[in-house]
Amino acid sequence: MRELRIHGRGGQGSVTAAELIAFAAFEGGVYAQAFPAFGVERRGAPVQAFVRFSDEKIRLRSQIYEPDYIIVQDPTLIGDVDVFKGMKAGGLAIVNTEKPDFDSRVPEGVKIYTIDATTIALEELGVPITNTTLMGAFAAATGEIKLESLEHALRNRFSGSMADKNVKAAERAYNLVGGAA
Amino acid sequence: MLEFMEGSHAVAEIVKRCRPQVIAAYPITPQTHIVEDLAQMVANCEIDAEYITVESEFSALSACLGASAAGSRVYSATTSQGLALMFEVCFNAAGMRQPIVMTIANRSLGAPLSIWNDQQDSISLRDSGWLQFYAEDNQEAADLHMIAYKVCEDHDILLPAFVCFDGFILTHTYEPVALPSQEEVDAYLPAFSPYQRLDAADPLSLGMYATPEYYMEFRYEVDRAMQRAKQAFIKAGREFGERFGRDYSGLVEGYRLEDADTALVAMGSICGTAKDAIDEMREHGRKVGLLNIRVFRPFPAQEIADALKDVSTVAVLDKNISLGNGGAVGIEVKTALYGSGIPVYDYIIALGGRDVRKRDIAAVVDLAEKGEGDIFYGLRTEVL
Amino acid sequence: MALRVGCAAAPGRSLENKTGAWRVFKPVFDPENCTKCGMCALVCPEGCVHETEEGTFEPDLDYCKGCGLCVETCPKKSIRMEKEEK
Amino acid sequence: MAEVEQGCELFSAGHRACGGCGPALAARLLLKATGKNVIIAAATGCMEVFSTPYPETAWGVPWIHSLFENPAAVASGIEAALKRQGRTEKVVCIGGDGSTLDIGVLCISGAFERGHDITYICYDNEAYMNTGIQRSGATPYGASTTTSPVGACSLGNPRPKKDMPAILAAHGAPYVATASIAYPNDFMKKVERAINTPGPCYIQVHTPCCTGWGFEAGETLNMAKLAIETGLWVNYEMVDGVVEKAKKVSRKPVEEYLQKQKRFRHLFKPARRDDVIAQIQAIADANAERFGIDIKRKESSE
Repeated sequence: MRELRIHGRGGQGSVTAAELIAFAAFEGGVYAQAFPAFGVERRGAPVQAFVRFSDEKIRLRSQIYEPDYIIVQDPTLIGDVDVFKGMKAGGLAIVNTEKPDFDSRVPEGVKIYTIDATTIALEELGVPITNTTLMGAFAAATGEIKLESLEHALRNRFSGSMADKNVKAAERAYNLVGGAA
Repeated sequence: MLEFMEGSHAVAEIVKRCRPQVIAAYPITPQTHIVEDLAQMVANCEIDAEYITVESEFSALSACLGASAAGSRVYSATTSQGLALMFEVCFNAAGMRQPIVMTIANRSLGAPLSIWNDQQDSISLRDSGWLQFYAEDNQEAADLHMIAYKVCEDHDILLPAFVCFDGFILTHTYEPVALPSQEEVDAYLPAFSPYQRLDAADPLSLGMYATPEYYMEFRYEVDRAMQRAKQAFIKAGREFGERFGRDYSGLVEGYRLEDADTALVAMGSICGTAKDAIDEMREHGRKVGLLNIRVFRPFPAQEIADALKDVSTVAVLDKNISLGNGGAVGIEVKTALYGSGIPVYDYIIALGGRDVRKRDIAAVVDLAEKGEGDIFYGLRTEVL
Repeated sequence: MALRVGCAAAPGRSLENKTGAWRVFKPVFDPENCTKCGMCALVCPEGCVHETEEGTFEPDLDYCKGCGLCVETCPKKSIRMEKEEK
Repeated sequence: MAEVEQGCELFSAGHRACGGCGPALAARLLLKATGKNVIIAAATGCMEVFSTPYPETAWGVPWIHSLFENPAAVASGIEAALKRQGRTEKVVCIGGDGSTLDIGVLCISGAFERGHDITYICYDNEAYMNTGIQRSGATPYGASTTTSPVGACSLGNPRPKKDMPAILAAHGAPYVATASIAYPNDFMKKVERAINTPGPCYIQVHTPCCTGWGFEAGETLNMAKLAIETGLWVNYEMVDGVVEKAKKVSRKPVEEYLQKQKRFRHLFKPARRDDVIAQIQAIADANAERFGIDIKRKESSE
């Protein structure tokens, strides 16, 4: 079983990201589970969402403390929250930042992928909502979900031009990170 | 066929396929997604039902009672404070023998205010005359609604039921669920056939008051119907298994109990985490098993005694507390095992949404095997 | 008698309870003076004042509680209360 | 114009109301007006207790009792079910003033706001009679009850009646009326109008209680009539929130009404309380002004 923890802020779509990543994984033939850190957080407050991937039925219901993967939706979170807490050695972190020279308290053995998802989201969607962009990066970095499954998940959630734009944002991130991976 | 969806949506989908004619509900976290989904289905004409946007939970259940008495299949959902506000109607609906099915998205009760999960709400209504079923996962949560209608509407039963599933932990979790088609649900659950109904063509007075000459006998009859509900559940659960391949003929369900020395006893989603923890403990040679109480009312005392007769230690995980006397499930399991000589230790755990990890389950087993129990597990003593 | 599920009963069962025994005074109707207006029957809380074949009215003493509302209501004062001989 | 069909009483004799019971008469008249095609949702209260000790029901139409404060919600469910089933019965709630003006307001407000096609009848006997004459929101100013008793520092109930008809009219109820058992045909006509008006309708019917108010059983209707003749009770109809008809009277002084009831005895004995009587007279005067009911003001010397 592999585990993903998504760090974001209220309103950035972290819960939707967890749901869509899990849906894409399920579409790809994996048993998946997605759930939010249940809270009363309002817009702007740090939030978490979780995804598990397994080849068997998932029974475990605890939150995720030792993730294989993390996604950090907002670089300002790194000062607020210990986003790397408990990460497994060999884990992967996808961090939205415009500073490719990103440097922080990264644990030993954790591989970092940085991507300027905010700029991509602004260019493709016109709003700084980075969740779908980061899904593309996650797909490329981890291989847990296929790009076509992700596209299917996005088209299932969004319709019309919104779907096209989100797919495009995810693809751009996928190609960028895929090139780096 | 498995589909990937939120627990609340799975429940709403299956409720839709159970064809209630009247839905009355009041929004409360974490039940909201269920009733929002149903309201949308009504708005889309996907379901042939009246959705009454009542002004309180008290009225939600009162409206369900009226609609049920008028001969319609009804549905509601609530949790926590909302269920507490329904307290009076709960007793009334059971005494009036209305087969209402209501989802409980289990949540703690204030004070202090908490929106998070435990099972204090439904367990506090254990004496109200409602059947109580607890789901371990979202598949079971969906399936138990069909079984609940079937059992409740049986003319030998005629009692209401709570289908309980853990708030947030299940309601807000997305996972794969297999939902029977409308045709399959219809074949399993025929149209509602009321035992009696308010009808100008055949008038009757329903819900009269009883003097001391009659009251006890009415209560006796409700209790007898409760007792009969055990067999009705087993039958409905078996038929469900035959049709859909998921067997629910057990009021309780054992996991790796056959050769277990220590048995955990629990209800709801914590059983999933416990099963994973048990597998790990088994890898280290620890003979641990689990008894999942699926049906808490009627209480399967004999089934529990039979299932646990060969273990040497029992550890009950109680997501509730009967303040002043420990956890409600623990108290009842002790009663069920009275005279067996098997020690039963109770652990008040995970109140108000405190997360439970595999290592917590293992720690409880350690405590029980050391003979330390009847405690709050995981108290943060540093804040006391 | 088996209890009926839901504390339910068929209509009219209250007729088994003969409330006439509650009475101290009974109404005595004078058909000679009656204008057949029917007010006595209309206002009886028991609904136990019935029209006769002649169109006048008489109480069903099985149920009459002797309240005297009919006496007070009768515009012709053709009903009077009388101490009941039991 | 009494239309008594022998053997067709839908509210049977044998019920256990006090002799001379105003609410029992209201129940009888109600069913005369509705006929058989009705479902009644009743509140806990005096009427429920005197008419349905198991198994001796007085009700000849479908009747349901659940709780004290919920008949409007129960009726909402019944109405929804009937709609779904394509049935035609009218849905009528009946509750006392305690149930209606106090504990049940939430459910009534919800049902009226949602616009269910129900008629709510409040039989107003101006206190909690079932439990032993405690004050309610409908108890009139100055009345002594067991929870607003007269004492060294109390002159009885310190507040005037709550204006429930106005509250429900403010919900947008298409038809709101007051009635009195002193005028049975008027009450029955109003019931017929209410049940045939789509949407939530309300009738508050004044039903004196000889036991609770302290007068002789035979005086029930006289007391109801005096309440109207003094202006302390006004019979009126409101259509879409506008008062259309109010019964005009040649008003009598309120003390003619007050002095006949034990609940107001402290206003006359041991010493006459002209100040309080004047306050009650002012309530009647305000009613008369508000509803324009005066035909000709009588002199108070009578």
